[in-house]
Amino acid sequence: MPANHPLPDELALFEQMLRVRAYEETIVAGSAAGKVPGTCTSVGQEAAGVGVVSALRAEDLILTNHRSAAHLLARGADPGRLLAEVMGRRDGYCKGKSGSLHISVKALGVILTSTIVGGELSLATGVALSQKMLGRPGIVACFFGDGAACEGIFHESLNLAAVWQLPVLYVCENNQWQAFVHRRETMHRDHVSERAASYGMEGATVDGNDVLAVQRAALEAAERVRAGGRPFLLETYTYRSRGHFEPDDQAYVDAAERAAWLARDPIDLARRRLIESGRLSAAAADALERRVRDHLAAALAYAEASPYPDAAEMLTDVYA
Amino acid sequence: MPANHPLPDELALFEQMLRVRAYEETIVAGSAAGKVPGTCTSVGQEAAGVGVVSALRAEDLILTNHRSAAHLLARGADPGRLLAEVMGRRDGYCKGKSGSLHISVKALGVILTSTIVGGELSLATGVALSQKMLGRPGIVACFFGDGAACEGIFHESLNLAAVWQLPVLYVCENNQWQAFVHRRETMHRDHVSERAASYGMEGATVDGNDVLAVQRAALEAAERVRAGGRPFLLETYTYRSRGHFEPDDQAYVDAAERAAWLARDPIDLARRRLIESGRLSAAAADALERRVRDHLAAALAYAEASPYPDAAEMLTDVYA
Amino acid sequence: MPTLTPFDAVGAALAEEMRRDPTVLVFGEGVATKRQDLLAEFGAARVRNTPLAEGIIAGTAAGAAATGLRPVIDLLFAPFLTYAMDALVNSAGKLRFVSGGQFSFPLVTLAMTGGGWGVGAQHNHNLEAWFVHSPGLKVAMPSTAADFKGLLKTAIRDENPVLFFMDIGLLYQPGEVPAGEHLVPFGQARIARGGNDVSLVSYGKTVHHCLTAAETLAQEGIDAEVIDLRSLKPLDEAAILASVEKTGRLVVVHEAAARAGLGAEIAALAGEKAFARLRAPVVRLGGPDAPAAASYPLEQAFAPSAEAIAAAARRLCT
Amino acid sequence: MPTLTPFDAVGAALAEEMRRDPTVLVFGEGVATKRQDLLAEFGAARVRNTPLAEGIIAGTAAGAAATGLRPVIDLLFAPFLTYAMDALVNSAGKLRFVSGGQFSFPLVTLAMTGGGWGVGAQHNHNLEAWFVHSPGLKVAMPSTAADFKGLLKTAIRDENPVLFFMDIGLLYQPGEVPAGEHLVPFGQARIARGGNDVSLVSYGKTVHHCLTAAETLAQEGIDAEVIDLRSLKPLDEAAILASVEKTGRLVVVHEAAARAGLGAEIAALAGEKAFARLRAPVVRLGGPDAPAAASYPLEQAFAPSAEAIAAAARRLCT
Ligand SMILES: Cc1ncc(C[n+]2csc(CCOP(=O)(O)OP(=O)(O)O)c2C)c(N)n1
Ligand SMILES: Cc1ncc(C[n+]2csc(CCOP(=O)(O)OP(=O)(O)O)c2C)c(N)n1
Ligand SMILES: [Mg+2]
Ligand SMILES: [Mg+2]
Repeated sequence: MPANHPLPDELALFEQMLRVRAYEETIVAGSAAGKVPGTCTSVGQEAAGVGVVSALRAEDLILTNHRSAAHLLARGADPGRLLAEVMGRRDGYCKGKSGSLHISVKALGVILTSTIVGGELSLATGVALSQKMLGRPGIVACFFGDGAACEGIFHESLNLAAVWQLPVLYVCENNQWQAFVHRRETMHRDHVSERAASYGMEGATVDGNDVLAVQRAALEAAERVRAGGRPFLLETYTYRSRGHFEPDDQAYVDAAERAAWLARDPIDLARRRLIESGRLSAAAADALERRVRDHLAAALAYAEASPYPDAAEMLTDVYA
Repeated sequence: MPANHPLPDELALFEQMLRVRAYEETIVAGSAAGKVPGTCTSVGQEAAGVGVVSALRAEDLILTNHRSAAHLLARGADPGRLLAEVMGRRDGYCKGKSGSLHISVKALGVILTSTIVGGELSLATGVALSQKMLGRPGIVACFFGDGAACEGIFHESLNLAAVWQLPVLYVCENNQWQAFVHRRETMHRDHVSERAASYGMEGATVDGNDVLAVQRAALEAAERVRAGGRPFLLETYTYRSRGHFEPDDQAYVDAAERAAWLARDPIDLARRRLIESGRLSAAAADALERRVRDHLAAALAYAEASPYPDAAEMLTDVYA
Repeated sequence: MPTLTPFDAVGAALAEEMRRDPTVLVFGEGVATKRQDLLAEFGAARVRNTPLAEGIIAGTAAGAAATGLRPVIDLLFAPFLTYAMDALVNSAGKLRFVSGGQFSFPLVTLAMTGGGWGVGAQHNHNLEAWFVHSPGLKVAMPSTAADFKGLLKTAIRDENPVLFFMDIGLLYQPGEVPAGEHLVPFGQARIARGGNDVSLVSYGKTVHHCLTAAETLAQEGIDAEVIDLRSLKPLDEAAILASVEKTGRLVVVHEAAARAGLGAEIAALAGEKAFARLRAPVVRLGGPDAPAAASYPLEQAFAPSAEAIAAAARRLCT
Repeated sequence: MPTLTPFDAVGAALAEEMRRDPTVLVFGEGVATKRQDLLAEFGAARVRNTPLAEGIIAGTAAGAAATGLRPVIDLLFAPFLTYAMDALVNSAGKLRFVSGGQFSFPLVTLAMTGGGWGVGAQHNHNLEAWFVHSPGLKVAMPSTAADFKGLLKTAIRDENPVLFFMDIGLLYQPGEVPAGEHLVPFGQARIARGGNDVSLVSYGKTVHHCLTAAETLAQEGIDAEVIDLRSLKPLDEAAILASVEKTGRLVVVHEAAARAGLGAEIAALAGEKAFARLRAPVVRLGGPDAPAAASYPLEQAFAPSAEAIAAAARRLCT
């Protein structure tokens, strides 16, 4: 289990976000070169993912969705093994059986990446039930998108967690898009967190591009879940910068909306703040970025060196 | 199509409620005698059902759930053909193929009785889409229970109706119970109508045992749907007096809760009010009740005389 | 041996397993109301009513199973499984494989199936073949009170997701049930009646129809073997093939629709692996390719009758 | 003849039918974004994006179909159908019967299936057999660009709910497609290649694997007939049986899991109705009873290869 406490500070968060960005860019480049399968990248949502995960404790458990890189990396997953999994190689966290879209890492408390939209909401209540009934200390963080909030299972999951008083921190990364459909075409309200009240649950929305604000909001929300043994719905309001799935020309995206959000890139914001506050020089920031990139290059080499599983492997792990 | 306008007045509503009660008691007695299959009766919910249906127009369409007798009868369905259907006989509205739980009557605009909890919510949006796209005047009334409001399809249906601006009058008969589970075990809020806001929809709750109040609330709600072309969530707060399914000893029901609600029986309330206002004498009320009962006895005889369908019938109507 | 209805045999299996293993729990719509004895003994944390929401009931079971509990869920009637297919098929059935073996999913889903109550097509629909066709799941369907208990205990101890189908027509008919530890392993069919001339392979209620048919046939000098599959996945191929090797004739019987039903799988198996021994066409008897009738007498006609089974077997033998 | 990808053939079929019949409309998650040409021609009322909610997409289609519209819905990948099973099976499939014929349900559900993108088990799962086993539904799965168009047009005009499965591996491979009115009826298989020695019966992508196998076999003096089923429900029993009557040998091939798959139905049919003519065991080739692999090269191995088909046919013929 990773020791997520003491709490990662602004600099540590910045580095984590850089790592997520570098990881995604590695996939983007590899995918353009035909070496890596395309995925749903978390570019633009690094603060939302890293900020919340930084507020969790080692004993907490995570379920997430197809846009999970920030959660996995912030949790301490090794980029090399992640890339190996994305590429369906034997050294991936799931022996290459998941591919990019369903990665779990039991040792890190990552129970599920669901590529069925809503799958993470479906299982989260049960994971929390285990925590509660087996007397384990950790809470359950369940990450999902604004699109998933339209699925019936969202309703069923939140209602059950409220009624059974399960320790779930629901985190909706509202990134304005649901594949090729804008959020506005699918719901009348701007904020998913407003739905919490329907279930007698507390909810809040935070600027998902400000990593410190996210961390703060998540700490507070997690504390309420921990103390009250009750669910909480936190919405991180953010933006999916690179489109749905690599490659995506985003021809369908409103250019003004996109430009406005890109101007609030979470990594730029953090970097600027660190430099303005004097905690980091521009040169040191550049150096850090280079170091992270080098690390990722090594990770990619590791993944590429990993063989595909044997065909026979495809018939194992079906039954326990 | 029945002419539901001019609006049924207090006396007409009383008579309709008597008919529903007599119909259900016919089934209860027949079921105890082994002649009629047990069903989910609407005893105790006559005002909720009759009141709303009385506020609809002939061109409006209805979808309902397993507890549908009040809706069907108030809409003008013939008790004899209904009983024949409940008993699986050839002269039932569905040729005996539905049985008690899925009765539809196209000629009366009753599109569906769903015995899948939530099935009526699932189809209502589509029926309303037809009304809207084909330029038909009628709105769609969709009746469902507090239990159905826990199903994911409730969430999906209301959200879609709101986003697509579909003319659906959602009517939740909150009768406190969901088969053998009390509403309190399944939701934190007392009122399902509070959930309307989540979808950017209007909602309201009305005393479901006061037939005039229900009619008034339904008229207003239907008017908003009609005028705005937007959905509305009306909750009729009421009670399921006879248990879930015949027979049901209700051993699991809190006696005080039940007694309190029985003291507010909707038919007693209406009768008392009619007599107190001088619109009806006790003797006339008794005579009316007898007439309704006699009518039901004839209906039962009709149903019993109807033969079972041929076995060959069971292979027809599968495909169009 | 004590006599119990299958409904009570299920209760006994649940009670014994909950006593044995504190991680076993049961939940569903009305379970706590319906099984007051379990509630009294094991308390409200382990015997739970749920909201009316099959999707999250099954999803919760999957999540709990992956992390240390052994849930049994009651989804009532088989058609209601349609609301829980994602959790059962995409999650419980696939996530062990997809995780590379990191998680397992020991959960049991109870569902009533078959005709008997005259409640029509949205309550009566036999769906077991769907789950046999889906990876990572196991499927059981008992025909005797003893097997209701013994198979359910096995299901609860299994590390994998099990669909446990309960034939409504059998659920309240008492039968002998061994007290205490009684485990019926998966993948082992039961020879309900030995015979040499024709194999009648079935499961659930129609096993009894096969036995009745076998008696009729015996009076005509035809010696039918009746095989009760009990677990549909894993399937006891060896027992089926051994019987067909012996008799050379096969009638497969179930209440579910014949078209693309489990009978097709069994007929195909025999046609592939016992081809040389088959002396006559393999006959499938199953429900019609139509929604179930509501009228009680017509509903009964959905399941192949003893007469129809005897007639089919007779044709093969003459 | 113009050349189109199946994706565009589907677009052409939609456009033609929407032009012909103003009650046809199409909706789904991203349909309006993905089919900009349809949106431009027919407007936002008839080409709709939806919220991410498969259950209500399918339910809305059922309700609309019952009351005068002819919806086509796009549920994307077959595993997502698990969220829509109630609407498709309990409503669209049963409510005509249950209503005694008062309503009909002319709706088409599009779903992509099969391997080809390496996206793993929650996107790649072939479920067509579930729907063949369910009453009141029809099921189509084309293998050529022309049939994508012709079968879809037929599906849209059908008065019943149709599941229309689109093999991902074929969707972007161009083929000849007749312009304008081109209707392929349901229930009529296509003889993709005539032959006398062995029948290869298949649908979707593996039809092409069968054709490749047939070429290999031809060089060895084995004359294989390849049958492309095209519609799985109704099934062209006559074509299958006629071919088996002629060849006496049958290999059934599909990418879906072999266990309780459609191949079992076809093998059972042959074993029942062409028993006397069968000269060898009926062989089924299908996917393994396991979730689909994500690794691209391994995913490819899920569908029976031309080599495996040829080997199976060879064994039967020698
Ligand atoms: C049940 C299901 N339906 C549809 C899809 C296809 N799909 C994958 S991601 C996605 C959009 C999800 O939107 P959201 O939940 O907002 O997450 P985001 O991609 O924006 O992070 C869709 C439609 C799916 N994977 N699962
Ligand atoms: C999908 C589904 N799940 C469960 C059932 C079994 N069932 C029938 S009615 C009922 C309770 C419904 O409660 P509610 O919606 O409040 O309606 P009420 O019976 O109170 O009128 C249940 C659980 C069902 N018919 N369908
Ligand atoms: Mg989103
Ligand atoms: Mg209720």
